[in-house]
Amino acid sequence: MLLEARNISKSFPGVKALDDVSLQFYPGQVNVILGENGAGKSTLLKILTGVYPQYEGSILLDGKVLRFGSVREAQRAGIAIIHQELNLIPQLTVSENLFLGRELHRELGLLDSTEMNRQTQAVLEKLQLDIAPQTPVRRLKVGEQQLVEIARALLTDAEVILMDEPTSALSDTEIDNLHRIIRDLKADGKTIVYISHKMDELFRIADHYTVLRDGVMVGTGKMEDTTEAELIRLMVGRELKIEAKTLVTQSDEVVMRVKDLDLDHPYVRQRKVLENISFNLKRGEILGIFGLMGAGRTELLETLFGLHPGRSRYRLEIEGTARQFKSPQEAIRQGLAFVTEDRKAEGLILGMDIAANISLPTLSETPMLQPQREKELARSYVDQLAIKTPSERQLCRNLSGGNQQKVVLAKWLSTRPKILFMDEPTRGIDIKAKHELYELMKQLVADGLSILLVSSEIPEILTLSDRILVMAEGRITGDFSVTEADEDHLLKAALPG
Amino acid sequence: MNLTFNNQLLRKSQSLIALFLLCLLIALLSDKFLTTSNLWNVLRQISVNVCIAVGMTLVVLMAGIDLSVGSVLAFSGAICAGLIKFGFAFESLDLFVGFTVLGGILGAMLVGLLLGLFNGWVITRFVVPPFVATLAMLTIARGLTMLYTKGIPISNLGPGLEFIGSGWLLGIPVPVWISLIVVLVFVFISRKTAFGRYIYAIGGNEKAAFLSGININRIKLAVYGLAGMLAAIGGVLVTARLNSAQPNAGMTYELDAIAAVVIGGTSLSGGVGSVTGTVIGAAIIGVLNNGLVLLNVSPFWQQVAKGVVILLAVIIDKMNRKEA
Amino acid sequence: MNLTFNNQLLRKSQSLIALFLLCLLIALLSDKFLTTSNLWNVLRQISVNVCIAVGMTLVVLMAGIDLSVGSVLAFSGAICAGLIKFGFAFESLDLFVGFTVLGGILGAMLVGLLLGLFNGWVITRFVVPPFVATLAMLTIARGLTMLYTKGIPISNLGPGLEFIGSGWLLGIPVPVWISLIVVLVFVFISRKTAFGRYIYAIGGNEKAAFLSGININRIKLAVYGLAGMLAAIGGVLVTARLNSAQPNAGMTYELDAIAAVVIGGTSLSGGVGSVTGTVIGAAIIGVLNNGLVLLNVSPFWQQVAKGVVILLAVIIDKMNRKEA
Amino acid sequence: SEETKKVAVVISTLNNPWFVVLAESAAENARELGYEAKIFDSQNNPATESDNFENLIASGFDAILFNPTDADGSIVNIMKAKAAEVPVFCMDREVNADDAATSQILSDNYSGCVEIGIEFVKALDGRGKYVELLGLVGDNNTWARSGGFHSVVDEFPGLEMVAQQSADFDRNRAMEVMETILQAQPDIDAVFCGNDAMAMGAYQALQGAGKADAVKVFGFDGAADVIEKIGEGKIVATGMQYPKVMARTAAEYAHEYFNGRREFPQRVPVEVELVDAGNVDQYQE
Ligand SMILES: Nc1ncnc2c1ncn2[C@@H]1O[C@H](COP(=O)(O)OP(=O)(O)OP(=O)(O)O)[C@@H](O)[C@H]1O
Ligand SMILES: Nc1ncnc2c1ncn2[C@@H]1O[C@H](COP(=O)(O)OP(=O)(O)OP(=O)(O)O)[C@@H](O)[C@H]1O
Ligand SMILES: O[C@@H]1[C@H](O)[C@@H](O)CO[C@@H]1O
Ligand SMILES: [Mg+2]
Ligand SMILES: [Mg+2]
Repeated sequence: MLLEARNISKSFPGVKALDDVSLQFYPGQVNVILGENGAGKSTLLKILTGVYPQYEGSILLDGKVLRFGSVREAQRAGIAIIHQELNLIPQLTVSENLFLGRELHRELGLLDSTEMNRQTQAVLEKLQLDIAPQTPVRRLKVGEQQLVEIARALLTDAEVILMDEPTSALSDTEIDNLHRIIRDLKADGKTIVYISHKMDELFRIADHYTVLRDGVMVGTGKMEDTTEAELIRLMVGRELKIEAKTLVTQSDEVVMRVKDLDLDHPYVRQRKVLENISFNLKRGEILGIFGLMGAGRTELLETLFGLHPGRSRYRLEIEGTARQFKSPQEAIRQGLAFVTEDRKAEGLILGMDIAANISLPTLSETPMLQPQREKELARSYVDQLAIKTPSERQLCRNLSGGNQQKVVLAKWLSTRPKILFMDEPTRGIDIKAKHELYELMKQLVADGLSILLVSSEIPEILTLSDRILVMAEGRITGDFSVTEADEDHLLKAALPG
Repeated sequence: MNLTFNNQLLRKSQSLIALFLLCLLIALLSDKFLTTSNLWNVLRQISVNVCIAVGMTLVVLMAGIDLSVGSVLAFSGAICAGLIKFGFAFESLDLFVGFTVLGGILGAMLVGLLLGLFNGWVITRFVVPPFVATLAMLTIARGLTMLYTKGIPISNLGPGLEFIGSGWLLGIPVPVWISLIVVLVFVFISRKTAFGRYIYAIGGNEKAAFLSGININRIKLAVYGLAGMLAAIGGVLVTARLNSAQPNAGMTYELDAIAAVVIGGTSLSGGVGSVTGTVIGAAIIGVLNNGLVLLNVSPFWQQVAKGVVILLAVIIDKMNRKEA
Repeated sequence: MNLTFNNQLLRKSQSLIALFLLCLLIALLSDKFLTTSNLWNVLRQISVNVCIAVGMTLVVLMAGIDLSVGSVLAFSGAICAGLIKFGFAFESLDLFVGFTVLGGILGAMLVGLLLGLFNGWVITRFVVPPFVATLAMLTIARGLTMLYTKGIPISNLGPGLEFIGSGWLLGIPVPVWISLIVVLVFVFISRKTAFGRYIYAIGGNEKAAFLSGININRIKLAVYGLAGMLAAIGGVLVTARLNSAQPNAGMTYELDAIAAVVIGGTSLSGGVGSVTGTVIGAAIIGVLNNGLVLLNVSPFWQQVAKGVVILLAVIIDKMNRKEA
Repeated sequence: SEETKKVAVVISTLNNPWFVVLAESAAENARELGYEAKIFDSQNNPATESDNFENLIASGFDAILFNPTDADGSIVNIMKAKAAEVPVFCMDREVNADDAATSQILSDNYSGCVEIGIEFVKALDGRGKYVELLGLVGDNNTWARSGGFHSVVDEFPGLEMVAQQSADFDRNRAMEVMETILQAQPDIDAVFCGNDAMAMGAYQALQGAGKADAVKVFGFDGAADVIEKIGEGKIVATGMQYPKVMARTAAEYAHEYFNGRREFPQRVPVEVELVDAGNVDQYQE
């Protein structure tokens, strides 16, 4: 069905998120929406699915004007959405989540669990996701949860499927998988709307594009008629030059030495999540860690940062001194910093302002707050990292994703760390912010910082790292210098078994 | 399949173990404990808390709380007694309606439902935190009870109501029957219906539930309404048992109900727990109260002991669950 | 800068508006309300709730709750009276220690601190939900009070303590001085120190705070300890005012304290709110209680009125904030 | 039998010192007579009282010294004991049934307050403004006392009740409520309080406002601190109840019951005596 938006405008207090946007999404095609963080992409999708019933303009489905007063009405009209943020109920099972709000019933209003489980199993198989329908979602890792979100949209038999950054937490294999499914849907004549910041996948999957900038539509057309550079120019408003990493010759000084690291499974006795991990990190080095979803990379960083003192064993030297961390506090004191995977849940206190978030790890230096110093510190990072905000007293909740990520980074840089852990630092970040971040990382290592970088994006790992470790099933299965690494090598090493 | 199933079993068996240990301890110390008549006592005594706590379970599963149940119990109990004894007079219309016992009970349940719906309305319509909305209702419903009864008990309500409070049916006390039916109905609702599923979903992640097209406000309204209605059933039971409606009935019952819910393994942050767990929680509290009396613990020490046992029950539960 | 600052100002001014409207209403209905002596009266009467509610604010800012403050108040008040009147006897050592008034007060504060720390310990060490841990303490501390006093008030504690309860200093009642000092100290702590910032951070996002190197457990322990100590100061004030420690002092005071916190704009889910807001909340409750008696509203209606006003205060607050 | 008999003391609430005294002395008397005794707290709640009765019957108590929570609501509970052939002796508060308890040893709250009312009218010479502080509004003693008092005082149109508020039988509440009432009604002549704890609180408020001499305070109970104040001329009168006498009588009746006596008077009124400046010396220890 042809989905059309006419003259859509939407304002939030102080922000005009969409300004007179008109566009069309064609059946049998993948229609992508591009734009920087905060351009209004998600807002548009939320209007199209009844999440925001208040807006100006009109929505047309096959020429018929519709106005959705609720999520349910949009569902009934045959529109399904995969939201940017994970929207699953952690305590419910996969099957219960998939059918939430549209359960199957037997006689007497009884839930038909058998049938729901059967259908769940089928759709999971289609996605090649090897989990039982009765697994509680809280047991799944982020990537698996994202696949469950996708499964939910597939299950509805909707004519229009909107996907807001469905691949942000997926590694390449799963992305390929998803693309395969999307092609099937296309073949069935469904209308797909797709948002992603990953340029390379867009050229693989998309047919039609629309670019938003600051809530205004600035371009639309067929993918085959455009180039990456052109799209970036539309999004950013200027050319972006991607600089390859200049190989700096670093010192041979090892700042962190990890030996024989083991981490027990939290629930299953005798099982290990991480096993026998040893590596060195040198001063001024970016050590990339690649792996498929669930390889244990996050857990490795967490363990080194003192988050699992009860169930881990390891020998660790920081600058030649043996250390054991029982809490993040101890790790921070020895010069470690950790940009976590999930900036909202773990990185920021969203209800606090930028300055307060940045100063949080260094407050303990004095019992009294020093508002002036705090403000200056924040100011300097807002300038240095080009954080887009009206003031350093802006609440983090009101920042777009990329800018939030920069605040997390600023927070950790303010501790003047020797070693920086970064876990998927560019997830959900637009291309401009990403490049700014890359530049910054290069500058930081040039100044002597060492970085342990976990990423599922091969291009990112390859551009940034001096050396790359590959993990699979909790072990190190590959160790490459950047000169010998390429996509094939990394993927081969990352495959389990 | 296995994972969830085992987990639920485990979760419940934790509280069951605590209950079992408590019973064992008391039985070892007093030979009166495991007598038939005493066990019926315990069951009859917990029946009111079971009714209230089942409603509280739904509310807490939804990450809410209802502090008003004790006052709602008192008001509905008074209404039940008042309707049966005095009927309902529309003076302006010169109309008088008499009520049977059943009529009185249904009237009380309706009043409980309405007060509960009012809670739900305030919570959903004005986005007032449940703690505050129901705290206000705690005061308001108590005041209404005092106004309705003028602070004086309504007594001598006849043999019909008395039967509900003190009678036996097929060898089982009537209040036990009633609480049993309440439990079965709500175990069924919470486990087998979409409504039940939505309660868990809202408690687990309200935003996600909303985005799944669930009408959050309607579910909340219904749950607070049901909690009020169940408190009213508790009110009928208390009134029937004493054959008298007391204006200060039900004071601090909300705390016992919440304790039963939490000891039974339902998380105050919502999404996790079960009605059957709550029943076990209520049983633990009931056995504890019974045991402290049987064991001759002095009333002042009883309070200390009660607090300590509640703490221990929750801690044991936590520790076992972590290991498992 | 401007945005947050304005927001905070706004947030506070909402409750101030509610307070103002309430005062206006009462002043229109009774010309006794705005007399100097009545206003001192109100301030003196809210001083106990202010002390408790300030502690409760810290706890709630951290997304916790403390139901035990009323019982802790009673126990510390009894200890204060007991120490002053009977001293402390180590019978086995044949040692007797007499206490001055100051000694008694410090002893009470120490006891409050210890009970609070125990709450904090249970909450952090065993990951028991604050609601349950402090509910247990509510029962335990009440039992301890009964045991210590044998259920009978400890009276005639001498002029020193009486001065603290009923004396005036520089034209201001001593309890008002004490609550003023408490407020100033905790406004300062919550706004100007790292410790205060950590409290907000933990309430805002506990996990992020932990990952930023904050020792969550230590902060929680300290906050529950302080809440206990502030309840003890409340206990000293109540005891001093009556020149007598009542075993049933402080019953349901936790509800008044929580109401003050919430009416004052602090969110029960943590991270948002302020000590000054709580003071305004306590003032609203105090003025309301005062007004209901000044207007000689019947005790039956008072409860209804109180509930309704609390609801209205919170709803007005919510609505204004949404518009803003 | 050879075993020591067990006596249960079921008390309406231990949250009020007056009842603590009643309970403790009942238990003490029973022990002195050679029985095992245990106190049960009904927490002002007839439903809890029901639980207590069931539990104590199940655990084999032989007699109950009983202070009921409610005149009607407690009848069912006594009937349970009766059915189990456990004698019940009511203390202080009555139940509205003559065929339930073995005997009721009662303090007559209503008549006691009639006496207070008479004294009140005399002291005020039949004219003036007064305040009444009620106990817990859901408590039947509250209304018995208020009723007795008003049955006299309301006959005198010169006596105007300018405020009637509840202070929950609690000293602190009474002080606060009185403080506030004094703001609205600075020129009252008297206060009648439903118990002595409230009388003490009201007195303290009056003292704080410098009105202790101008306002006449009346209480009920005969608590030691109020007796002392009557001796000092600061409180006018109270109704002396005899918790210890009632407790002793009830314990002795139980003793006689065990020894075979079956005939007891259904109601044994223990008179509430008016204590004022004229006779206070008889009550001071
Ligand atoms: N609920 C809201 N309240 C206030 N402002 C909002 C709200 N939701 C979005 N905004 C603002 O509207 C603008 C558009 O946001 P939107 O989420 O649509 O961006 P997006 O293009 O999806 O960005 P991203 O790539 O980061 O997901 C942003 O400036 C954002 O800050
Ligand atoms: N909540 C959990 N329950 C059970 N097992 C878990 C849980 N979290 C992690 N694991 C185990 O830890 C392993 C590593 O997970 P982790 O999230 O660290 O992987 P990762 O490589 O960082 O993946 P991602 O790219 O998704 O972050 C998983 O294979 C899984 O066995
Ligand atoms: O007299 C006593 C007490 O004083 C009381 O506080 C309530 O009722 C009683 O019978
Ligand atoms: Mg978006
Ligand atoms: Mg990870």
